Amino acid sequence: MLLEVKGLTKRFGGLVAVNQVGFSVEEGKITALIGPNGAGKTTLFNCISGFYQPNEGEVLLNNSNIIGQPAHKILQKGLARTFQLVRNFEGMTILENIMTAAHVHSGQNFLNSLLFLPSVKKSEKELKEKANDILKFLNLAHVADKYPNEISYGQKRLVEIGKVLATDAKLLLMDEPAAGLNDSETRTLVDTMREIQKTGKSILIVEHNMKFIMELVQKIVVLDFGQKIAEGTPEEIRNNEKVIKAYLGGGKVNA
Amino acid sequence: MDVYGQLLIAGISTGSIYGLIALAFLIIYNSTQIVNFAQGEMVMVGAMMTFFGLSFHSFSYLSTFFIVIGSMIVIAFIFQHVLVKPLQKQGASMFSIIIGTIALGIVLSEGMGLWLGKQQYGVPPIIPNNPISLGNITILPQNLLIIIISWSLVISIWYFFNRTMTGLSLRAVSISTEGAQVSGIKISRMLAIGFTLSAVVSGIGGLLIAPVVGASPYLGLSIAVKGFAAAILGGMGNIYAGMIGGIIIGISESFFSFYIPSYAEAITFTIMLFMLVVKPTGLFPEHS
Amino acid sequence: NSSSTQGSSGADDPIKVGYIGALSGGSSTMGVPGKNGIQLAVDEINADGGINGRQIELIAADDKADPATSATQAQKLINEDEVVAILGGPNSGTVKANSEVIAQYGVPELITIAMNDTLIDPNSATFPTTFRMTEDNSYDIRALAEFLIGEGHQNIGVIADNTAYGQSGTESIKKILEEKGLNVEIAVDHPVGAKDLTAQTLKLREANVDAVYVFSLGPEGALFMKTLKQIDWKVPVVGGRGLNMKAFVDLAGDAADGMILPTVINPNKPEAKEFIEKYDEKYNDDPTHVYSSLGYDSMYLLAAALKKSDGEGGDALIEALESLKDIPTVTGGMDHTASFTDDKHNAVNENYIIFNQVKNGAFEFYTDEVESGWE
Amino acid sequence: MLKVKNVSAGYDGIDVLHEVSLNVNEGEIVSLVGLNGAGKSTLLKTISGILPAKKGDIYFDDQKVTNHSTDSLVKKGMVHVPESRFLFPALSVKENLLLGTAAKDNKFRKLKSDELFNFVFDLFPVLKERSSQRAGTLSGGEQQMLAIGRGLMSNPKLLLLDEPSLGIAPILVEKIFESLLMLNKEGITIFLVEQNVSISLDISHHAYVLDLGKVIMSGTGKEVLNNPQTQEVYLGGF
Amino acid sequence: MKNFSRFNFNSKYLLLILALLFFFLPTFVNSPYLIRVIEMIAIFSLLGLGLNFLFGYTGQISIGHSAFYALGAYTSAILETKFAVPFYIAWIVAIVLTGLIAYLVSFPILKLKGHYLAMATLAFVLIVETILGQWIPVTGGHDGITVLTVSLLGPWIAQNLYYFIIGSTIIAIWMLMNISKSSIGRSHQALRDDEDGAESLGIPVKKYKVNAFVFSAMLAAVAGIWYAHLSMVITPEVFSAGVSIQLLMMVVVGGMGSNLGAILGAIFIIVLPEFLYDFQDASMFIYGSIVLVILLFFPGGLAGIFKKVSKFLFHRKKYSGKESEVDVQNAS
Ligand SMILES: Nc1ncnc2c1ncn2[C@@H]1O[C@H](COP(=O)(O)OP(=O)(O)OP(=O)(O)O)[C@@H](O)[C@H]1O
Ligand SMILES: Nc1ncnc2c1ncn2[C@@H]1O[C@H](COP(=O)(O)OP(=O)(O)OP(=O)(O)O)[C@@H](O)[C@H]1O
Ligand SMILES: CC(C)C[C@H](N)C(=O)O
Ligand SMILES: [Mg+2]
Ligand SMILES: [Mg+2]
Repeated sequence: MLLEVKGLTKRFGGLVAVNQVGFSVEEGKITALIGPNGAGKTTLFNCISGFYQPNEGEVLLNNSNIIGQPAHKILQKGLARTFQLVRNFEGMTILENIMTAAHVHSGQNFLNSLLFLPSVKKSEKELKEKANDILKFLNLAHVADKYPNEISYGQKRLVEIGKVLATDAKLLLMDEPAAGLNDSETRTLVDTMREIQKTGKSILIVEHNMKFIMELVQKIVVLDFGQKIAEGTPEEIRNNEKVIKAYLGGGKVNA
Repeated sequence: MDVYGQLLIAGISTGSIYGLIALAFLIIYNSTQIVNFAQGEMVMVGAMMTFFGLSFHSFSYLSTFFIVIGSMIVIAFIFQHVLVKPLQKQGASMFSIIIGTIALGIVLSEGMGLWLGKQQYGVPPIIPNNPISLGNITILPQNLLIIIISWSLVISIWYFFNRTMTGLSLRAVSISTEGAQVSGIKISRMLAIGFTLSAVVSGIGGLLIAPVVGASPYLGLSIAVKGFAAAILGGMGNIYAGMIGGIIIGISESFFSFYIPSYAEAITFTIMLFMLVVKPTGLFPEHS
Repeated sequence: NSSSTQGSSGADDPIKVGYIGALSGGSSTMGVPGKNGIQLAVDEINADGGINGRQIELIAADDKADPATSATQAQKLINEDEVVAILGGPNSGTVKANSEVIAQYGVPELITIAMNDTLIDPNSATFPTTFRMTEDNSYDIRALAEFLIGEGHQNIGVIADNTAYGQSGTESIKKILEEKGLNVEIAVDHPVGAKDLTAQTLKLREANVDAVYVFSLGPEGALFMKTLKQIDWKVPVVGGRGLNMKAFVDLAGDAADGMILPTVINPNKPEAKEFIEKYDEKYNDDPTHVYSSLGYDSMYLLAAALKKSDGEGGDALIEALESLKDIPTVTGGMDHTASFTDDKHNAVNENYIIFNQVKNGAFEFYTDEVESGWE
Repeated sequence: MLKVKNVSAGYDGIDVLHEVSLNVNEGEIVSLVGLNGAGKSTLLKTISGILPAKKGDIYFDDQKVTNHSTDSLVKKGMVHVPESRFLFPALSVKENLLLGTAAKDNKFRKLKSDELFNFVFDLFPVLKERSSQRAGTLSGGEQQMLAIGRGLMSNPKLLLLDEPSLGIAPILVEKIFESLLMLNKEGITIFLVEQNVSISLDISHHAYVLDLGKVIMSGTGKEVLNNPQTQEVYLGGF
Repeated sequence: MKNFSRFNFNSKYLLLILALLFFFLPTFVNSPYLIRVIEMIAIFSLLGLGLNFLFGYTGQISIGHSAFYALGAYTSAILETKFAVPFYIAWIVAIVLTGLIAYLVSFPILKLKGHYLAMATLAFVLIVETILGQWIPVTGGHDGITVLTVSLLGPWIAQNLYYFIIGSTIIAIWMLMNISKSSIGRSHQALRDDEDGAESLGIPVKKYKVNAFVFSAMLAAVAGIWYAHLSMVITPEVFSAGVSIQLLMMVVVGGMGSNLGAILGAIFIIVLPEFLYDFQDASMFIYGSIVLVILLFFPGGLAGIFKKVSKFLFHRKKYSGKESEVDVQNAS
């Protein structure tokens, strides 16, 4: 099992945002985490990726507990996440944003950069190539030299994905990657995600766009009021009464 | 025992001065997110105008008060329209604006020095300055006045910021100008209110301390440092916090000055550093 | 090494003299009147035919009371402007920084106002060419020590600011008073710009001293006097030179009444009176006339030496300075004259200090019968 | 009620909108659809005065309001709920909502709530529960609700909504659109940008399609929805 | 983004030319004053480069930089004059010790952000200033320490201190130039823009901040060593909080985030006052006004002006081409 979450609990004062949640993500699969607004999905992501300290529970990445480790360490171990609200480095071009995301494994450090050793020069070239490849893959090559505030919201979301790809992480946690995309764009994103999956990555997605989820994922975990209320294949979830009542509603939206 | 009481009173009255300066910092900060490093110079302008009114022209206290308030309104206008607005328009970073306020501070004190001279001037007290005794402890009327006025200002401005629509709008503008815009808040007007209020409070600060420490074009820096420290120690997000920070600093300084005067300031700053490490956004965190 | 290239150029060129002092910032209260006093003297000397026919040109540089700037300015005055001598300003710290540079070039420096004891040492390797118009802190302190003994005080407390002025003053007070058999019971200090001195005052009171020696500048000095009044402690107080500011009496009001403090200008002396009138007519920015008169005297002293060296700088001027004898001054007692020798680089002689007493919020002449001077 | 005539606008010398014209009649729900980057948000920002129009004119209630300040437009009854929400993260939910009423009268009046609160709380009960929580700590969907709620607090005549369903759970999206219909019935005119075209066009009286800054199609909601081109571009694949 | 100009020496050749120019300057110009001014500019450049890296690049404000300047100066001076430590050892100890103190201080202090960090660093320099002024047996109090450069360093080194100062400044520029074109440089900018975002991409934010803090403190220590031996007397005033504020102003006026800007800022702060003497009393007033004008009308600071001018001079065709393009757009 690539990722295992066990008995995870996170409280904010009196509010239990995540309550004894456990589930797992299999290697090479795309798993979805869904649930009503405020169900605790983002909070769960924050606990897994090291941004929050959960009050209870374990998170096992490749069978080792990563709770208590700082976020950058967790990324270096192979788990990357995107943010629900896009956050880019405003002072850099899109290309540089992606290059920065690829920095961790570049082998550059303070000392060798100070002296600009040949290894740094070489790594810079590699970073640039890698970033350009990713931009091409995401159809963003034409905005490479723009600054984040100059591109549209949808493009920003793609840049977010580009960044986690650049980190070389094996497991990608994505918070609402399809938000703000229209159906055809979502369709393209499905293809993109499948491509990503093919490169051997595993993905855990939070998303409210049910067409996207049902089409794409192999397994769904449903949260409500911080608790897991269901887990299963898209087919099972689609027909789960509890889930329909709490989350999916009459189905008009997911036509 | 009366020594401690006396030290306490002294700490509270200097602390109230720091608190008053902190209040001026916090008003601007809570309506624009700007930390005004020219705050000390604004106080200086208040003090120099007090000297100008009372000693230069022998006006009455009332007319001097209006001269001070009038000049502070002018300064607020300059501050907003000549400095902050153009800088914000060009998308300048927070840091550039801070440096801008520092430069404005230089211009204010040097300009004042060119106009009224670079001397240190004495300014007569507002009320007859015969000490009042409370048991074994004595206090100067001027200091009592400082305490009373600065505390009333803090309380009324706190009320304004937290209990009126305009006050809430001011805070909203500082948090997000875009948000304020779409909420229908008239931003330029809010800024004008914030800048003017802060400048007027600084001016009153200058008016109050001039009889204690005199007026000089260069008195700004030292007073601003303490006022800023008070605001930071209290927490920048709360209008009243600076006064509490100021009192803590004042009392600490007062007591350590008694035991180890050479290091009193350094010890006070060290205590503040420790408090900050424990509470990184001040004693009363930005948003409780 | 380059002293031979300094000074003497064409016979008609003006003789350049530099002044380095604080013309902006807090210390400009002293630095600007100092400069104006010098300028007044320069104008008079020039109107009078200058130095053996040559005019004097004063080049003033602002060091903002910053030692680093001061040193750079010294370099500029010497290398670019080629001044023959430099008049030093009011801050001991900056004078210290610039005199090391100046001495390297063998240019004489004549300090106008700064008082630190360690600034003058004709036998030192680092600043053998530094002279001073005014006397040092110790000179003032000796005078006040005699006064305190005369009044029958034994246990003395000291309050001083924590600058170079206050700190070295405190050291000297301790040394001299002990030498004279007095007892410095306690010394406290405070930062410049302090808003409250209650703690320091209480501390002095707890120590049960007979008299207090204040070595701070005007505003804090006044704050101290007001605090004394507030806690109703009637202790005799004497003060240092730095209290000679209008701000002191203005702020202290009647709280400072009775206090004794040293000054350098005696209003009963005709020369002083004349200077005061001339100065106020032209500048009127130095109510106590301490700093302007020191600048004025310094320039006359330098002019006397320049006349001897015939406008020549370097060693000739140093020699000329060291042989100045009995030059009359507007500062100092009734018939005070100044002189240098090769191991006395402080110009003043006995009979320099005058005591003022504060009365009704003003400085009033107290006595010029002051026992004082060098050991 | 709202007329946009030949408006061009953009950023830093680059035009995003090219001579866009459209109409929103009183009492209608009008949708604007288009691909990412087409300029929909830019158009809304230009209408509400956040972004200057470089050319063309905008009329609101038959008054020319081109480049009027946002606050004056809010006062006139035009409220924009932007894509990026622009909440006040450091303020409480309640304070955020109160600020929605800032334009109404800005005297130094005391803060107090009124019946509008109840309206918003009925629509989004969770906001009532969280009324003293800081907006910045709300979940994504809760923030979206708050942004819409704040917009409603000023009792607008015309509501400009930029992707109200963004980040909202399906069950709630339905509820929001039901409420929009209800608001519309109560007389509020709505100009809507929405990616979820199947549902938005369904409730719209009128719709425009924007592509590369130009209006390329318009018609009733149903017409646009059923247009084969729309089907392909916006609903393709599902 | 417009707020942070990132104009840099874009070629090592320019740097090389600069280096050669300054190395041979003393052979052509025989003006000790000019040399001293250049030395002071170089010292302030070292301070500015370090601070700019911390502040313009990493976004960590420091109003306490002169404390490290002081630590370098005092440590070397105390070791050399009071303990007769050979200068080369004293210098190394001064730099390492300053780095160590910066390291220790950075842990609690860098937890703070923005204005809180500003106050903490300001408090730090005020504390250091007090200690320098009050710990008389070691620091000499306000009388300071006299450094007899010639006898401590030997006449040859003392005579050629200029080359040491210029050499170290050139090396510092070169290093920072390297940093700014490497991934490390970008990562520092990233954490400036969004700490959580950077952290989530595996950038050890805390460690990088500490690195930047320590490195810039060490550069300040080098500047302090040079200052002590150049001026031959050090007192607490030289390193006061006011100097820290000036340094900050220098970086912003020069052009935040730009190494070139740090140097132009140093030139500005040292040279401008020299030109303002004629205005005497009004010189500081004019100085403050000029700073305001630069901030208001030249957002990229001096580096921005420099860049524009050089673009105009050297790439005239390209530049005017672009310009007209924009004009057409605006007119349409
Ligand atoms: N720092 C905090 N303090 C208090 N409450 C919080 C905090 N952070 C989150 N919450 C609350 O915890 C609950 C879970 O939030 P979370 O962001 O995890 O929801 P979510 O499932 O991601 O919802 P959405 O789909 O709307 O993004 C929400 O009700 C939210 O208001
Ligand atoms: N602040 C800005 N500065 C420069 N260009 C911008 C800015 N904001 C948006 N743009 C550009 O304007 C174009 C239109 O953007 P806009 O946000 O209006 O699109 P949209 O139709 O709302 O797209 P989406 O569906 O992704 O929200 C995009 O190409 C974008 O790159
Ligand atoms: C008070 C002044 C006459 C003395 C001067 N401040 C000094 O440093 O010596
Ligand atoms: Mg969420
Ligand atoms: Mg949009």
